Amino acid sequence: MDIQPLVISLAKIIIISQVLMGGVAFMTWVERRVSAIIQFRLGPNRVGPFGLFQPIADGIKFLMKDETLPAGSHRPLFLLAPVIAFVTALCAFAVVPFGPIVELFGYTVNLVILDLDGGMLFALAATSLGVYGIVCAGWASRSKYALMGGLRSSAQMVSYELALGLAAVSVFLVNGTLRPTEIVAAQAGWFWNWNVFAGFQLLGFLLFMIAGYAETNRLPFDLPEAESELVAGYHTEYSSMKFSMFFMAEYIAMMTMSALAVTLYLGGFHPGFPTGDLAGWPLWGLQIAAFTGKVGFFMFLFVWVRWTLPRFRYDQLMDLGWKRLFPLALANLAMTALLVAFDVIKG
Amino acid sequence: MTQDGKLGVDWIQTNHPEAILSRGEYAGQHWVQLDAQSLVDVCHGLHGDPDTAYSLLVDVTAVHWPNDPQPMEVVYHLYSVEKNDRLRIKVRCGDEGPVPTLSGIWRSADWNERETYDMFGIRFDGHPDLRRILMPDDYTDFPLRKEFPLYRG
Amino acid sequence: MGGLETVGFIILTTLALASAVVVVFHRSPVISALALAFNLVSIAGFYLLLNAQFLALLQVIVYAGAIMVLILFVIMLLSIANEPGLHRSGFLQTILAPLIALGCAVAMGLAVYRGADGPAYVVSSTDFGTVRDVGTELFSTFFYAFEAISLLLVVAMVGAVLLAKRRL
Amino acid sequence: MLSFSPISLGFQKLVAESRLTVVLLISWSVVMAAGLMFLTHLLPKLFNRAKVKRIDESPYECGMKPYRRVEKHRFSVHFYLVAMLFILFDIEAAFLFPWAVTFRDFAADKLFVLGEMAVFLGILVVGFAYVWKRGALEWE
Amino acid sequence: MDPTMDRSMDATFQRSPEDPDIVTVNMGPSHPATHGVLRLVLKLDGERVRECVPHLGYLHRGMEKIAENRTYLQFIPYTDRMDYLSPLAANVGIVLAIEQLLDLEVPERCSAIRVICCELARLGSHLLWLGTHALDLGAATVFFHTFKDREWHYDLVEDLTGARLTTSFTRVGGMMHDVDKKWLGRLREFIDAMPGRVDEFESLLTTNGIWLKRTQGVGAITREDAIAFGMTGPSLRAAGEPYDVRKQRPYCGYENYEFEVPTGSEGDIYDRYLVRLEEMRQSVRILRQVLDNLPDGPVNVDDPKIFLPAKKRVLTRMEELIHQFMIVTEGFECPAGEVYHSTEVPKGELGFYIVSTGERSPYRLRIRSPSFNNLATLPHLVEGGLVADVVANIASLDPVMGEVDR
Repeated sequence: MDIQPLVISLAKIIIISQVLMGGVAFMTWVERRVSAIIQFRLGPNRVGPFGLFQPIADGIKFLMKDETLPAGSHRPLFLLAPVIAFVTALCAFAVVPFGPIVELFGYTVNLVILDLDGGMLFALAATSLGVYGIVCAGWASRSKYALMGGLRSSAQMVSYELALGLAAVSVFLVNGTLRPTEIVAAQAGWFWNWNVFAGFQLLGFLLFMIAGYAETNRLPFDLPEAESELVAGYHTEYSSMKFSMFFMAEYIAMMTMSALAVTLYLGGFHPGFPTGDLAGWPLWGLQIAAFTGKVGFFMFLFVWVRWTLPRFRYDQLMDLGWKRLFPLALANLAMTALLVAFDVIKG
Repeated sequence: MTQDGKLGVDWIQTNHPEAILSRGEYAGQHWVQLDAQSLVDVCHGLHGDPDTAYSLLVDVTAVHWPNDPQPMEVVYHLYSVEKNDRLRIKVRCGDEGPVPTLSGIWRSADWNERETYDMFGIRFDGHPDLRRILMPDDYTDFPLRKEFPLYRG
Repeated sequence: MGGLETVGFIILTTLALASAVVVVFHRSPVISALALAFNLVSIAGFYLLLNAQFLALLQVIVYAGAIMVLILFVIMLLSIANEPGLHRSGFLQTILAPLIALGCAVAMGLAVYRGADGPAYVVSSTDFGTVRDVGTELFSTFFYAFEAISLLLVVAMVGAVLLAKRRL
Repeated sequence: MLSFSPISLGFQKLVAESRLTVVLLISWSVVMAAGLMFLTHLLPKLFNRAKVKRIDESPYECGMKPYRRVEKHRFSVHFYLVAMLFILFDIEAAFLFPWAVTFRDFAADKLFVLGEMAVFLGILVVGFAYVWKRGALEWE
Repeated sequence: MDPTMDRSMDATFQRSPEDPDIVTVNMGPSHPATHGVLRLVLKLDGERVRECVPHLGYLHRGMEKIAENRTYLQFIPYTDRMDYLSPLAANVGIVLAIEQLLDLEVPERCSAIRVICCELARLGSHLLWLGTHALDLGAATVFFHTFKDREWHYDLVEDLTGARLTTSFTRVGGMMHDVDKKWLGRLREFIDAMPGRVDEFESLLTTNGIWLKRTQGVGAITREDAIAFGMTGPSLRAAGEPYDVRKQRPYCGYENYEFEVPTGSEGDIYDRYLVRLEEMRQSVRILRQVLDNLPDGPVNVDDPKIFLPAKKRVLTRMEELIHQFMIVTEGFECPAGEVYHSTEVPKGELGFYIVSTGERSPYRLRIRSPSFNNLATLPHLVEGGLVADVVANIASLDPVMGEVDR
């Protein structure tokens, strides 16, 4: 059998996962530096230039921490939980196209790990499995704080998953496909071809972003780990790299959410203007840069919001999810369906 | 100099003269010592009568006079928000009380009486939840009594 | 390719059977539930093997991602581990469960036996198993079934609220 | 054994490729996660001399011994309701995906299919309204 | 005894039978949001708090007992450790009580400096309260903003007293030392900047939708209940009762300064927040008036039996040396009698009830702490509410455990 495509796939997987891990490390630095700027502080600036090596130092620290396993905890599940969270977060990113099909070293490489027909569903499925990591962590710790945090967190995640999925359905309706590469292809050219404009999806985009914030447990929806009441929620009992893996999963999920938003609404890797005669590596270099730039902007937004807003109360958060976002997403879908039916939105 | 508490003491003198055991004044602050039996009645009046309206029970505490026949002196500080007047009421009791609780009139008496019990061992009759508040539950001594040594050793 | 598919089939079968055994025999209900979730995911693998991508993904989203979460919630919320009597099965259960299992096995065996003689299902188009294929069928051929589903869902909704409200 | 009729080799290849990619993806992620878990298990053992004390391993309850074991507690039934509603609307969403994708394909019957979905969603919205009205969405 | 042994929990539960639907959570003493070592046992029915039982005493140091064995002067440093967020205010409180017992008048300049101490302490305390309150509701940035200014405030306190926390700046009949012009200039810089800073905090929170959702209508208490619970300070004023010791019974010449006593109407967390913010502005206003009209003249009373003589004279003259020796080693005698004197500290009414039998140390010294009484309302505020509001309520009451437990 032909082994070559598999080797290319494996190479893509390894490179992308490493880039994501690097992104996580970089984001922890960005988070701390940006929060420091917002708060008139300096932030990490000792380890390496501008403190850039701080994440490495943190990584080493995490690896060297003593391993504590709470007494009475369910060992296998306790150890499995961070793995589940980490793996599902990593898998969800696989369907995001970060560049076009390129010729590289004489091979044709599609710059997406998984070009599935139901690609968006794959991302949703991976996210929905991410709940298990949290539920298991909460339950296996055998601590009230962890269990309550885990329950809250998973209830929150499933609630916002609905709004997230429903908001995305409108995009599928506009583009008539679930395949991310096709969704991106439909948004080529000028930025007014992006779904957020051409597809009349501004509301959907906002809903998607809000639900995305809740889905990744970021402020103002960071209830599951609201340290003021539940100490640290489902990862109260976790330490060392096991804690860090939840942490990494959160950052990867943030990146996935940003990348999905960019893919669905903001033209994916298309820079937003016709690229004209550009071809070959300058073209896809530009496109990857555009993708990275857009995702980077949303990552910055995540950080900015976190250090600016207070946090919702749990009932308010559930209210927002079920009574605001969900009906709004339905209304948005109905509106989009009408626009598509009467050919206001062209396919 | 302000004459704090004169209003209250006079009110008691008019309405419950039999309850007053003694009265006094220092630095413009009047105090009155009441009979423990009539304490609740008098306080009801002081609290409810619009002429006095001592709506705020500022503090409850006690002083231990070990050589007296009635060694415990419970001290209440009242304040009338409307009249801007402070009144000090004292009640004498035996080593462990009892003194009737005032928590039915002022809810602030709840924790303050608990603290007084905790520190002096004075029991407050009718208190809803007379437990130790500052010291551990299994503590046996009453630290603010005079016989409690500062250094044990 | 056939060889690789067989290998995949064998691995998936092993995983599915092993997790099913854990579901039945593990003492802890939480582990059983998690094993069931794993079982459902491996069944999604079968769908993938059969080229039914969409079904596979839905299997994961709906069964593993939603229904098993509910079951886990119930187990964790109500701490069934401590409810006495839940580990003991009633008379009806001991009799009926094997019977139903046997019935299912016979029915499936029959289906396989009959199907073995007939022609294999011929995939009709390159679209087979994709979202588009499912959608086209669903919204034309199975129109009534589709509408009936919404009624079913509403009934379930009402039932859930009524049941929960009794405790609220 | 199982037999499939390949329609076009290209299609078959693509599908097989993506199926194997899924396997590769999951395996690699698990390998990475497991590797990290292993390292964090191994490294402290090699380098740290201090022993983990028993008190470190007690479940966190703000410095107190847990009053009752956590399994003895029952948590709010509301979580159950949320999960149940989530299932139902998740199934609804599962029907929306194929509908959204195929909507344009029914070129002539577009309005019919739109009506079809309107009825489907309409019934569900009635259900949702009922749920809302009954206060099942109030986080009491 | 095992320190984590939990007898009080059992005691709590004997009072109400177990119900498997009620989750019992122990919150504190080692919890990130209980502002020190407050411990609450919460019985939760889902997210609702059915019962809240505070357990105190983790910071109980027996100050009242200690006072009986110290001279009056020796007790001043202990007041630093009561409300450790505003030690200057407590310093002023204790000396005023002792001075009333002695019937001692201090010079005007001394009173003015004491007002500076009180208001500076109020600003510092409220800055910390605002930061931690916002942090408890997830707004971490406000915390850092207020702490930046609090650092400035601490620098001022350090320059004034030589210590950031253990200030012990007051003396009976005077102050540790006079303030100098340079420091007053720095203080003026601080108070000139403060109103703008307060506006900035407000712009971060006051109109923020999430902040309003978390605070408005939450933890409300009526004026009558607040008085019945013995609540004082900003929390009482937020409930609509303009009781402020500075206005009702002025001390240190507060009657000479113009300032308003802000009140709320709902008595909820939002009103407490607004009242404290306004208090910060009023503090600045008072400080400005003090700086503008700081009287000249001596700071300390001229009474060698009570106030330490100047160091230079101690080293050169016999009589002063003896006075110094007597005051330091044996203290001074107070006339037999009893006084209750209270001041308005940032948390509310801080009262000292001193019973003297004519000795060199008080026969009985009672500390009426505002935090203790304010905290007593906590079960009333949180029961029936949501568990997330417990933290918001604790933060809005602004208790300091050093003062609660004493």
